[in-house]
Amino acid sequence: SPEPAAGGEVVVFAAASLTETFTELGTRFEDANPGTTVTVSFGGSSGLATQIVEGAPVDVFASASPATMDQVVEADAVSGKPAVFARNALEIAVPAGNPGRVTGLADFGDEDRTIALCAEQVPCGAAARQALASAGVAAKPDTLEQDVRAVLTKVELGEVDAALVYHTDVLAAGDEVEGIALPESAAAVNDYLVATLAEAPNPDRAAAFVAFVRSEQGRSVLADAGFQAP
Amino acid sequence: MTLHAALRVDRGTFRLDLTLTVEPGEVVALLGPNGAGKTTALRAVAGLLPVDAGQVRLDEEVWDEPPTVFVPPERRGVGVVFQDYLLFAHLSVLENVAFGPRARGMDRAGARERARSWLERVGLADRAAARPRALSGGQAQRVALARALVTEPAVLLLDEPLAALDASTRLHVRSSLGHHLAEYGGRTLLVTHDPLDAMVLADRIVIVEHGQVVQQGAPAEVARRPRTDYVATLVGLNLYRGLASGTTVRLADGGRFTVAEPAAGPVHVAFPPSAVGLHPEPVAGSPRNSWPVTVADVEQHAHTVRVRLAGNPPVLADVTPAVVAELRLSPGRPLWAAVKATEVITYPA
Amino acid sequence: MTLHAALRVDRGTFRLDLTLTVEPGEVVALLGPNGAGKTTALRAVAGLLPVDAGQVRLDEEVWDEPPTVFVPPERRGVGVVFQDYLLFAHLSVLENVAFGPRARGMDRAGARERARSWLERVGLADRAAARPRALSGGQAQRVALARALVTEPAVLLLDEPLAALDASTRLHVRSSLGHHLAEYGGRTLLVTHDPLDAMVLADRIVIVEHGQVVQQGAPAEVARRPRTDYVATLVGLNLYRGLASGTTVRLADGGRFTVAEPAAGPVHVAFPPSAVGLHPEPVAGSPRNSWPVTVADVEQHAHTVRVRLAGNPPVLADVTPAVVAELRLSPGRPLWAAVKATEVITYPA
Amino acid sequence: MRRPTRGRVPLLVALPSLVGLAFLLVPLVGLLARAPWSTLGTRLVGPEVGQALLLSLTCASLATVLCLVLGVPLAWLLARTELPGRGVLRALVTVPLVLPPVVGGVALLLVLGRRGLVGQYLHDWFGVSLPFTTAGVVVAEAFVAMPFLVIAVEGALRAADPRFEEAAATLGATRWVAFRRVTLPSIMPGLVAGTVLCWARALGEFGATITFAGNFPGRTTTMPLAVYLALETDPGAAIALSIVLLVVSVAVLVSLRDRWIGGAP
Amino acid sequence: MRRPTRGRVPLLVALPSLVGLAFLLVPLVGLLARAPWSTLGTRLVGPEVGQALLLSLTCASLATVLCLVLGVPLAWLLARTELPGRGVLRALVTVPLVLPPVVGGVALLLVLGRRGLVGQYLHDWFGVSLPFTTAGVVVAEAFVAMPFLVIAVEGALRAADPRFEEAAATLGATRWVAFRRVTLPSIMPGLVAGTVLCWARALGEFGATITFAGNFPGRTTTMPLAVYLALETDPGAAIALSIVLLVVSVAVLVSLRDRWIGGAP
Ligand SMILES: Nc1ncnc2c1ncn2[C@@H]1O[C@H](COP(=O)(O)OP(=O)(O)OP(=O)(O)O)[C@@H](O)[C@H]1O
Ligand SMILES: Nc1ncnc2c1ncn2[C@@H]1O[C@H](COP(=O)(O)OP(=O)(O)OP(=O)(O)O)[C@@H](O)[C@H]1O
Ligand code: MOO
Ligand SMILES: [Mg+2]
Ligand SMILES: [Mg+2]
Repeated sequence: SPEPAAGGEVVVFAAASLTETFTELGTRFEDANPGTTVTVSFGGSSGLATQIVEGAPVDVFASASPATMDQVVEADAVSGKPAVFARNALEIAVPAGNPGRVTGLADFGDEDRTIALCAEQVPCGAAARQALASAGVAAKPDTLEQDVRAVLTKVELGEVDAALVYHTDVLAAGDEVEGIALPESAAAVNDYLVATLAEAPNPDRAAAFVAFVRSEQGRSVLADAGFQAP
Repeated sequence: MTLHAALRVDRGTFRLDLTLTVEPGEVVALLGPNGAGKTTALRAVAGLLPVDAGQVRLDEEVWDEPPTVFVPPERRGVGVVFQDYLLFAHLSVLENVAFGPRARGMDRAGARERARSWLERVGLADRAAARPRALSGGQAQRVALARALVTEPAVLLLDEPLAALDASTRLHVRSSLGHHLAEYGGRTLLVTHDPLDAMVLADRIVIVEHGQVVQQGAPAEVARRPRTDYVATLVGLNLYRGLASGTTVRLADGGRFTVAEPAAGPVHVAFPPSAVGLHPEPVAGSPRNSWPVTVADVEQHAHTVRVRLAGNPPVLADVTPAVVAELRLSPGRPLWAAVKATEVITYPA
Repeated sequence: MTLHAALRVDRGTFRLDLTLTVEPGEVVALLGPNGAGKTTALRAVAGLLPVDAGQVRLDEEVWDEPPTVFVPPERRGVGVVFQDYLLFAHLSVLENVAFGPRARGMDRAGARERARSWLERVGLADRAAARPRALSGGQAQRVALARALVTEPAVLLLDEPLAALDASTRLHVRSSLGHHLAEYGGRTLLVTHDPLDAMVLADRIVIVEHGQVVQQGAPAEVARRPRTDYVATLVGLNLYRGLASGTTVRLADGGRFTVAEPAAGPVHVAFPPSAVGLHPEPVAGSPRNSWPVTVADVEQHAHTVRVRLAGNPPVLADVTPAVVAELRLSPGRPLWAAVKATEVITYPA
Repeated sequence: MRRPTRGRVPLLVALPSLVGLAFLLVPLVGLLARAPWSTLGTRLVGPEVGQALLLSLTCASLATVLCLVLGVPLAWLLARTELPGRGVLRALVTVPLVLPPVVGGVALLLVLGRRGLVGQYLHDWFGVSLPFTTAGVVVAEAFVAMPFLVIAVEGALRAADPRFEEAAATLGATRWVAFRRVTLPSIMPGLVAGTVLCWARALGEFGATITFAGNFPGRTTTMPLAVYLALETDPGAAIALSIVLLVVSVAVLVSLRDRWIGGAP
Repeated sequence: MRRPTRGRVPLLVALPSLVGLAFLLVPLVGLLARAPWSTLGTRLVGPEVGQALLLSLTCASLATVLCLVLGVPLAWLLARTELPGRGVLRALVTVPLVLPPVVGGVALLLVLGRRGLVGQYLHDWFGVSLPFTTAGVVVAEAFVAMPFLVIAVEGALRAADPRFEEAAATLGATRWVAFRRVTLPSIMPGLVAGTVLCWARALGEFGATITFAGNFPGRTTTMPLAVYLALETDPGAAIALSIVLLVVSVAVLVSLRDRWIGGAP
């Protein structure tokens, strides 16, 4: 049941990689708009897209890739046009101390090193392929993981010598992971999009939340986590 | 209301095909060798096995008549004591007996009351709280008896209800069972191996062999005039088939007998083992049968010794221990058997 | 090598406390009422239940001696026939019998060969391929018998091995069992309810009541001189305890008897039911006991009628059907019982 | 008892069973070794953990009840009747087991979602909508966990001797009474095993739940979902949460099983 | 048989069992309804699908064998001996069930990984490394699926009459022979149920597999992994793959069960 525009609940579906930032943004939005609650359901972008297409009662969708946002757009579930609100760049992640002595993307073609990448079906995998192609490296990965988090776990536990993950993930992982910046990274950038939904129970608040994400305050929260501005 | 059962049941190579009636208040014993089909017949009457052809009914109330009618066991009002008890292992003895009344709608307290009084009747009141697994074989059997009797069924079916009871308890339970059967006025079908149980408890005995009735009648009648070897062994009689002509009967399997009453045509010849005398030499003297035999087997019973003799015909003899000692009876010993003509009964075959 | 068993086993409120020995070639029957502890004793010897105190040994080979020695059943060389068969439902009859030889290391073909010959002995060669569930009760029991005997164990334990057999098969299996027991020279412990089985098969009978031995001895000895009511009923004797002084015995529970041979002190008084005469009036005449009784119960047996009489003392009488008709015997009828002094046996209590 | 009733445990059984036990338990040791013990307390404060735990236990228990109500009769049907095509039915029952849970969640959405085959009518006629509600969590968990119950109970029923039901019938018990008072108690060990499997599986359910019911704290965020989220930000916290889940579930199982199966051997 | 042996199925059983069946099967109908039938053929060509299917069947079967070898003795130990703390052990066996599979995978890495408690020695001494190998898939699936087998078999063992083992012992059978020739056949229905649960769970395993063994086509990409990844880009393909997985597993179960349990009632 829709609440008056001044308050009520905003339901947000957000990609799992936005867990920290959107939790923070939700709290700040609530502080700025007393009487409003922000409820965020985090999950894989494509799973969230499926849920929206199947009629989930959601106000805002924040996706980690243009492809998943397209699924929702094609189902006519979006009101207005999705907007890119952040970008994330790839980086090489190695376990603390860099036991595999990895120096650059060239080492990804080494059969003897254990390498993890994202699967091509997920955004970080698509970006990784792009980066490796532009560097001219024929990568010899040992595993193609289902998401960035899984790749990062393998690095943290020292199961792989190197992997390609997002800059934000290297920051979040703390001491157990070291990052090696990529010159080629300009070619491997992933866009994050946000949109209000056609069947939003609370369209006004939804629009307000999207605006807040794209505001200065929102951008600074995202920047603190390592995201680039769009 | 009379129980009518015309049963045809096929189980693999075995076929049961028999007709039974049991009047109210009547106890019919089904007697027969292992594998004769007694249990199968009982299951068909209980509704645990549908008949393949025939009919089971209580007067006009049809219970089973292929292909249209089949009343399930729980609506037949039968009580069954199974050959291997089938007590519910998770219930106490008291709860086992109270199961029937409870299932038929009695409240818990009433059912327990009834169960308790029945446990007293079978002498197990002090085991009411025990689990069936902690009972000895005979105790378990008595609980099964109480469990079937407590619902006072219209038809009571007993599959060897006394087989596991020891001699002393048996006497007691048998006579109290006899009393209850007389009391409740229902129809009782009793399967047993024990001719004594059948003789004592039954009004009528039906002998089954190979799935078919071979003889039936009052216990005394069956005991006096057995029609097959099985029945004869059962009641402890020597039995032969032969062709009579005057006072001479020529046996079908060899041998001949002189009898007291003249007859003609096919007859049964029977006499008890106690009528057989054993002698080291041939014996002479008017109307008396005497023929050479060899000792096959000697069994000591409580008060007498039973001797199995090979010969033409073979014969069973009951003698005293004194005779055993005197004749030095042991397998292989050649002797002469003698039977007075007046002891031999003949009746039409 | 003799089996020595000093068994103490506690099961809840029940305590078994008895000592047994079984010589090679000897058959000992354990006879007792339901719940006496016969099965418990058998399980302790088999090693299925450790004794709480005492010792089980085969000569010097100790099988169980708390707290140090316990030889598990599979290394005891015992064969057991269980009261409720325990045939393996997933194996055919032949495979059931071949199980023992197989488990003891024989090759498949040899084991089957052995099994087949044993199935023949118990008359079930044609059921070799059947599953136990398709057997009748008696057939199952015979398979269990064959399964236990096929391994020719040093000690054979039988828990009511003949209970489920019908009269005709029983005779046959009993005598073939007797032959086999004589042949294999092992030690046999036989639990049975049936005094006849015990009398025929056993060299010695041990009577157990309430977990304890109350009497033991050769069958004829036990039959002639029972020491408890249970044994007396078992062998069909009237038995009383009393105090003798000359030819008069004053019974402990009331009544007195005149006996033929003078004695002194506590004695047992026994006589068979067939020695009891029944009369409508008191009977006179020298050395004869006569006292008033009332008919409690009448049971028709195959050839005689057994009458239970209340009185001082109560007594069992076996009479002919003619007497029943003549005296119009029925419960409640007052009569006089009479026993000749020469028929009464006395022996020290 | 002073001495074992029947000798020692044979090596051929003891050895593999200990290897098996180690295989199941050593990973748990790994988790315990990596748990952030020093900060465990602070990581587990906050109402979210308690909320998620309570929600997990509640939903898993409700799902188990639902599975018992629907699954035990289904097991009976498969074990004791002569339904045509029973073999295929029995195999179909295992479908939710083989289906990757996320796909199971999608399937549930396709059927019970607001636009689903059945869900659209539920929504239009009764105003009921299961996805993204606590009821949805129960449904998702029950869908995934029910096969465990059905198959375990069916196995127990097949092993039980049907002649006891016959005995009950001759005592006047309808099939239902015989089932409830004779069959059910006699298959108790199998039923308990199935219930434990069902409950534990429901408790650990993740994929179908997050897909069908979403991930809303306090409403649909069960412990496994909380663990998943924690993994995104703080692996140490994820391990801590997992350990909490394990300790609670083991405690529940130990205390309940002792009550259910009593002193049975 | 012409007429049912014992009357009709009572409504109180028939009704919930049909609801239960519908509950398990209708989502499958949802999947079938949504399947991209027109393009199904083209979506399923290519060697990857066959490869993944074969890998799935192989690994699930190997994992089941491993579970049988280790799990049946363990079940016997829990059911038939007087181990101290048996109740706790039995509950601990359910740990892998309650653990969210991804965490289970992490736990396996902590123990068997290149730097794991045990794995570092495996790696240093024998050069064996389980992660990212097909053997790793088998290990991950066995870890997750073994509790199903153990608990189902333990339930069956508890329901079996131990006196048959006694009878076997008196015939000269050691505990092992009695177990193999008497107990095992008599608990066959429960064992089959447990094996089916175990195999199906292994076949559907996703989280622990991808976490411990990773995802590489032809080596560790089982069907559930393929399905999950397909879901990211092409839900139609994911549904198609799921249906293939289901059809194959149902077919295997139908044919095997008929062989295992024969014409039993
Ligand atoms: N389920 C079955 N399948 C095939 N044959 C069977 C089945 N049950 C019994 N039979 C056969 O039917 C015949 C009759 O068996 P039934 O149990 O009725 O005999 P019975 O007279 O009760 O014998 P007993 O006195 O030994 O108990 C036997 O030959 C037996 O082998
Ligand atoms: N597991 C048990 N727990 C407690 N008491 C038991 C257990 N098993 C048997 N008993 C008790 O021990 C006593 C002896 O039982 P047992 O089975 O040895 O008797 P039995 O002489 O073989 O009787 P029957 O002739 O009826 O088979 C009985 O009173 C019985 O109730
Ligand atoms: O943040 Mo994602 O949708 O798990 O790549
Ligand atoms: Mg029978
Ligand atoms: Mg006994």
